[in-house]
Amino acid sequence: MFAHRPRRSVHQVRVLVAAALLTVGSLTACSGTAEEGGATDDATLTLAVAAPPTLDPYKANIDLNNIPTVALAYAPLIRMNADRTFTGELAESFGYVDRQNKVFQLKLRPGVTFADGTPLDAPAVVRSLEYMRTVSPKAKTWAATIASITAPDAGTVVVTNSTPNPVMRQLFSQAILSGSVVSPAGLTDPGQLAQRTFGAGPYQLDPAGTVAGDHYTYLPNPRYWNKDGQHWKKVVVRVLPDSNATVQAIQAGQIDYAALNADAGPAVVAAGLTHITASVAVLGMVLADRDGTVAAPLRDVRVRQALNHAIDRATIAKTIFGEFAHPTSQIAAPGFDGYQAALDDRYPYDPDRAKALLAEAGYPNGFTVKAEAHTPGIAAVAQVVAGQWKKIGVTVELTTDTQVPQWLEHVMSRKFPVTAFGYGNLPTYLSSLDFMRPVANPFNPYATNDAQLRQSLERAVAEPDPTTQAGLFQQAVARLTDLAWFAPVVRMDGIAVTGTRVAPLEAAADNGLPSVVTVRPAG
Amino acid sequence: MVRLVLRRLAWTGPLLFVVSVLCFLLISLVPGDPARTVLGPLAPPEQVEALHRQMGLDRPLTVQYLSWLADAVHGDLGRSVSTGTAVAPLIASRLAPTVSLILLTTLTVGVVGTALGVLSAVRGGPLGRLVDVASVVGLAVPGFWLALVLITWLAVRWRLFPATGYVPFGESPVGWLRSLALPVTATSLAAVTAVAKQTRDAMLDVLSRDFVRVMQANGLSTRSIVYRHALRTAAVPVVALLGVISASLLGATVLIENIFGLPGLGSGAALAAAQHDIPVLQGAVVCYTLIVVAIGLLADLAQAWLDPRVGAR
Amino acid sequence: MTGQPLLAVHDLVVDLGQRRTATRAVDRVSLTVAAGETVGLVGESGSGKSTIARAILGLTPVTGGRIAIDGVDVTHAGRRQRRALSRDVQLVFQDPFSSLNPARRIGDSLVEPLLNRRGVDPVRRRTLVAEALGRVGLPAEAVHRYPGQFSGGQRQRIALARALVGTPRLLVTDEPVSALDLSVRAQIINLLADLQAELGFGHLFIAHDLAVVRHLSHRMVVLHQGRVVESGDAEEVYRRPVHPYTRALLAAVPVPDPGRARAALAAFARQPPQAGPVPGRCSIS
Amino acid sequence: MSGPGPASARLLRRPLVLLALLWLALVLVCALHPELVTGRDPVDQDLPAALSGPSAAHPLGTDRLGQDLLSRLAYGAAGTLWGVLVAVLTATVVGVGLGLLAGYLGGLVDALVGRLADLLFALPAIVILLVVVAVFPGDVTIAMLTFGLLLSSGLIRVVRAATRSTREELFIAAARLAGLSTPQILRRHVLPRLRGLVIVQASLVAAVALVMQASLAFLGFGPPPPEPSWGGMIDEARAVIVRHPWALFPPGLAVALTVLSFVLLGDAARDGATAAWSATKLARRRRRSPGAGVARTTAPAPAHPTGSAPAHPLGSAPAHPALSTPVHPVAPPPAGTPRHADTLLSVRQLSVQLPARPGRGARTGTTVVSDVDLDVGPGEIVGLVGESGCGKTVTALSILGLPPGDGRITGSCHFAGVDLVGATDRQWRTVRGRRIGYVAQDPMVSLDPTLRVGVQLAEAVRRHTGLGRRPARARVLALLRDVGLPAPETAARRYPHQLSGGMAQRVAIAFALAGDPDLLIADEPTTALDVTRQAEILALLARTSRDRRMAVLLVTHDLGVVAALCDRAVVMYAGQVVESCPVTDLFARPRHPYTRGLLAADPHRASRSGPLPTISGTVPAPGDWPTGCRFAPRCPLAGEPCRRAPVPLDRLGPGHAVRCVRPDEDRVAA
Repeated sequence: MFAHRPRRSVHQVRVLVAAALLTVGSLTACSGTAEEGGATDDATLTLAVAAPPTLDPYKANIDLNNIPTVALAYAPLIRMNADRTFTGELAESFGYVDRQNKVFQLKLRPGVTFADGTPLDAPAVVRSLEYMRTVSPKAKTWAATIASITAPDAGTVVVTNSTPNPVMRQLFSQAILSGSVVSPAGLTDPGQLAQRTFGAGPYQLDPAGTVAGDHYTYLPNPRYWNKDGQHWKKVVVRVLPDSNATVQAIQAGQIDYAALNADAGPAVVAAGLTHITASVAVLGMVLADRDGTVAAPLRDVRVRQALNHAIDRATIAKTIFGEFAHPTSQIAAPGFDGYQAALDDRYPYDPDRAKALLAEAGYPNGFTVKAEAHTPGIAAVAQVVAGQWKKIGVTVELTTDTQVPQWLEHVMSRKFPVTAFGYGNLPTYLSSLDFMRPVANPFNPYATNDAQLRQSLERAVAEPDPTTQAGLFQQAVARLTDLAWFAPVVRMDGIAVTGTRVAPLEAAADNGLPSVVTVRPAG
Repeated sequence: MVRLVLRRLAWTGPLLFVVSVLCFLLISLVPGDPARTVLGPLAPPEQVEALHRQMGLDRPLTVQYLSWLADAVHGDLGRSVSTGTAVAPLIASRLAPTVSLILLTTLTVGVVGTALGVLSAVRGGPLGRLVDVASVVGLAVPGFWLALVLITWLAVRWRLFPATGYVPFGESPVGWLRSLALPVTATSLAAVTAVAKQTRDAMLDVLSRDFVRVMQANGLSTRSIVYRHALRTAAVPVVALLGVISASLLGATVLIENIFGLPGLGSGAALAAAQHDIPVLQGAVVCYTLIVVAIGLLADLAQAWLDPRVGAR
Repeated sequence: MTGQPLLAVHDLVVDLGQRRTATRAVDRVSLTVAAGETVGLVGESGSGKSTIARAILGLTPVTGGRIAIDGVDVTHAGRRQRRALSRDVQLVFQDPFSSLNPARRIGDSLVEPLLNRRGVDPVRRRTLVAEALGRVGLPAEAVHRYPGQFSGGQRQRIALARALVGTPRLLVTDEPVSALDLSVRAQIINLLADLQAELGFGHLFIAHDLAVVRHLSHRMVVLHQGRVVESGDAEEVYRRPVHPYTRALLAAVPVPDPGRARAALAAFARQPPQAGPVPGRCSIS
Repeated sequence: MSGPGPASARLLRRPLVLLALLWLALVLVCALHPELVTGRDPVDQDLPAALSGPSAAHPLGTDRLGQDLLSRLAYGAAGTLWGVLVAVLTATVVGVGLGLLAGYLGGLVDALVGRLADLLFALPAIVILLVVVAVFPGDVTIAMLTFGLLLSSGLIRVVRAATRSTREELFIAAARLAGLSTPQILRRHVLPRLRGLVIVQASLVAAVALVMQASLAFLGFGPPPPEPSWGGMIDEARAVIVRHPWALFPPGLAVALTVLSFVLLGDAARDGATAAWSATKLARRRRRSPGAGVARTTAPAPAHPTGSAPAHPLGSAPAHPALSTPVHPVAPPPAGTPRHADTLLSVRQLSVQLPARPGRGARTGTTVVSDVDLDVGPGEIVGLVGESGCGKTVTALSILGLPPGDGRITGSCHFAGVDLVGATDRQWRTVRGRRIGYVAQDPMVSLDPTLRVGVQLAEAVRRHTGLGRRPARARVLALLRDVGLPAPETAARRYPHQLSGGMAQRVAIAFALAGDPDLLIADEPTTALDVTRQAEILALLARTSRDRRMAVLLVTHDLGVVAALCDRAVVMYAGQVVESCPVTDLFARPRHPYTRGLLAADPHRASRSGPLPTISGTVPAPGDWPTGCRFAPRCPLAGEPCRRAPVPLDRLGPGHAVRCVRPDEDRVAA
């Protein structure tokens, strides 16, 4: 990424941080009373994102830059709540109608129209979702199982999967951005989706108040079905690439709300700003060349485990992220099905053990390995890890990329046996699609295969009972962690920072940050 | 003087052509696919391929350039590949902050720099030494570094000025001035000292010329000699320097607009470069070049007005 | 003065400036200089006298006419021929301050005419330079010094030494004494006369001061607006000018004699000479 | 006037230059052997000490990974210097090469190169660089190569201009006439002259390149993170700016100090390289107009894309001398003979001492005029005669209270009842222009080049007469008619550069006459003119003096001019008056050997045959004056008494005074 400095935002590199899980509904609207000062009037909410957002809800990757703008203009079919339960938004009711997690049915809320006045009915939803299947970056992975989308009647949509897919609820929620419904008017020429909004959300883009790449102005959608969900007369989304600038702007009262990454945390604390946090992503290293294609030592599981033991996670968490990260050895996050608390400390910091394991594997003097990192946020972690590995004799030749295409090219080139990663917290099924299948992708470039792992996953996917299913996913994650395909370092927080003109946000446990549509004026 | 203007303008066309060709070539060297950039790293290759074709990127480079050129001649600079909006209005919407920044900085530099230079030339002593020192120190302090320091203290600690953002003049002239105060300060420090130094040297040079002595000897007032006669002559090289400075400010604006979050041409160009948005970048470069030409023309005219010998050449 | 003259300029025409805005600086000027002879070229600024010098030396392109040195046509001599010619023809400029590179030692400047000459080794060069300096009355150790360390008169001596170090057969001097103080001027004038007597070169002497020209020259050519208006024996022209312009020129020069000078000035004030172009050429040879 | 050798030695003694050198040496050591400066590895992480301020373990503190800032600065120096080197080399090679080519060859090449320079200048450098770093990520060399290329436009222009002006120099023509080939001329004459200029430009390029490199690294296009770079460090500091602003300063100061050192050194090196040039320039100016000679000469400021003028050495910042009123000591009681009652101007014992200016050519407190006595009666034309350097112009300007440099005037100078030595500004206001007018030598530079003639004259008229705009204009036209301009209206609309020399001098005289003065001081008013123009101006001066009953003090070196115009003459030699007498006496009965020598050497008076009588030797420079008779070393009559002690100015008879031990020994000089 260019001059809008990639730095501190893991998201900018579109690392699929499925961050903002919404807390919705229960909060009653309450129009703010005046408070003097500030650059804008009280009925205006100004928020900052780190990079220019993609306005097309389906082309948008799940990152913090896109979530606010999509959420403002597009209502999802299903809303995921803070406690990871689901309530209907544009769909009144929904659920699997078979026992294999294959057929998913949605009953639409009657009488809802898009902002442009078109009625929101089943054919419109089908058309919108079909568009999603063609353009969404997730279509080929997470939505690949979808075989057909039909509209038996004006109020019903049925999605049929060819193989079991247990995460249809998430998929059609605001969390994954695939459940946003686009008006047929917008789909006649999808190109306009990049410049205007065609949703049924609480706000709509005001092109006159917008300079692409710098700021985007949203005005209330007069046809929004839920009047209680509109708290502002105007919402301005400003692009502020630098998190320090954002912190400073919030301090100076120019920005009311921003979702920042953990590494901005110490600055937020130092500035004394009101904030809440939620775990959003795992950062660490991908020990990618598990077959030893270019780095023979990595074929030995003991070597990979040694590398895990050599990481002083607690110190990294504290130094780089302050209180905004937790050491972990697994890629699953609490609140998600595959998570087991015990796995967080699967590989305690133990350099001696690491050395011993290396010696056992035949590398008593260590070895040298090439590694790749991108964006300063992740690169900082990679740098520290490299420094710590050096102590057990493993020398890392670190290449740091600054641009997405370059990163992608490097990662997929299979020239780097080790890469750094950041990955948003997701249901284990979704992350398994990226991490655990023998399909080459940025998190498994060498397409490593493990039969046992695949078996656990296949069983889990088809399991209709949530508890049994979670147990199976936990097995998979445990297997993955034992294999040490990764060297996760920390689970980091996202930080929602608010200025004085908005009401304090409600802490959202560890389930992601509240959506921007829930931000209300200070009362 | 008319010939001067015509000569400049005649050169503008070829200049724009060469500049745009050069940029086009350079940009085409940038690795990666704009279609990929638009769709994101995880988009499937077929999609990327389709968009690639749709954007006309599969055509030969010369064809791409010529079609751009044909449209550009008619004032159509194409559409942004990342947002799909027309480039010309996009650039127009970003022009105001940049032009404001350049104008205010040039004004500040011209007024403050010249005043300091004249004062130090006439008064000499400590002030003269100060200008000498400042001119070197000013050059040495990187503007972007100064900007960071200014933000940290003046905007964040003491809250004297906004740390970021731009208020259009039409919305609030005071807000406009406040929003530009720190950026202008950061960009003008080096230039102020350079202009002060140049003014001082030019003034000292002019003041040692025969005509100044003749005027003194024939009893003209010191004030008139300094401000009416000497300054006018000394202003010629100063104006030339100011022209160069304002033109070079365009470079500084990229950094400063980024740091201060100004929605200007510089941050737009940087953004476009990041997104591989060739039409926007091309448009920005054309716009930049036009501004440089305009500044050069203004500087020439000012010099010709100040010194008739310049215009006669 | 037997046979062909050392320098023969015939119908020389020189236009200066760009093609469209060119002005005729020299208009069909003819003159000759024989070996051992000094010919004075007189005129006011803009009369074309310096242009003639530059044309002879190839510093200015010639529009028309012919310049021959020793019978050889050098009107359009190429670079190589010019370089060979530098052996035979040398020029001394008016300004002794800018005709020597201030950043180079005297020795460096003086050696230049010998640099590209075959058969002159460095030792011989040093000897020649020292000889040349001695000839103009400067000590040999002057080679180590910079022009800035010399007075105007000394610098003009150095310039003379440089011109003569390669023993040219024709010396062109462009106002060599007009920038000098009176007391020094006489020294240089005498030096020029002495050197010519010693070395026997032909000398085209360009000046605006008729008295100086008369003193040094055998013959005199008076230029006005690029044309020769009068030429002849120097003393003769000075004493009995025929052309009105020559007369006006002579009348305009204040003579250091209060009586004559005042009378001349009074006469001048009553009737200034015509300023327009001179009709026709009334050169008397 | 010293050669380059001593000049460079002098530079080293300047403390700031020394400091700059030391700093750059330190940076260079860091670049080559950083381990000598710091024992720490730049990527060693001391996590517990992250973001700490200066301490014993970390002299400059740490960054957020606990890496040692001093170590990172030291190890970052190599990349920084390398980038600067690449940019400087590129800019210099391209700039000097193309500039030389364009300047020396001219014509089509010049036009093409000029266009190229325009193009390079018009390109938005940073956008181009952003594209370049996108094409070659992390490659500092190529980025700086490109930047050097872009920056070369400034060098091209400067070198081209300098080459052009050098090519016009006579010594280039002389070298060509000496048979040197073009490469020889370039090597021997042009390149050395460019040296100073190129050094300054290169130092500026270095400074700008360093800042640009830091900017790029700051934007994230420097060497990738583990590798230290100064701009990257500022970027890293920016990331923690809220928590730990201190981290901003070590890299910021390193950049600033290095840039500062480049500029200072470039400046100093320029001064060293151009010492010989400046010396000559100084001398040249001095000769033409002694007043300007002692003033600072300023190098032309090269235009530069980054918009910085060349900096001058620190610590030399004189006010312009002309504008600060010199402090005069209390004038000693007037010596010599009492003044005539009808004397308009009476100068007694006037001495002028120039202050010491180290390194500026003039010696410590040089006396340039000593004990000048001079009288001018109403309507009288007095010639002040002498060769260059004798002090005649200094005397004339000192009468007007405007000695060159910060000259200190002693003695007295009574004009219409006021002693001008020590006159207040208020008194001067009633004298300059209104009672005394002044005409300078070169008319082309004695008028403000930027204003129309009429406007300038009107200003003087209004200032002196208090007339309104319209009457002033009428008076201007009258003045122009008075000085013999046939079409005053046309002339008034002209700019000075549109006038011929003779016309310009007439305008200059009109300017001096604007206040209807009683005395006109004319400093070599005809020297720059052709003889016919000279005669016109002399006639004009004579007529004006007669018509207005205006006295004229005419400074000249030309005895003919004195003869034509003056009633009396005052001959100066080496800062003194050596003879003062009516003009008729001067030519008929000169008493001083110098006067006689001058007259004899004049070819107008000499006979055609035989050599001219000469005065041997040269005029001694101020400061080298002998203690006895200053003419003694050149005087054919000088004896022991002449050399022993200063010789007084003796009055021989009415109106004739001479400074000679034996003025009556009439020997034939010729």
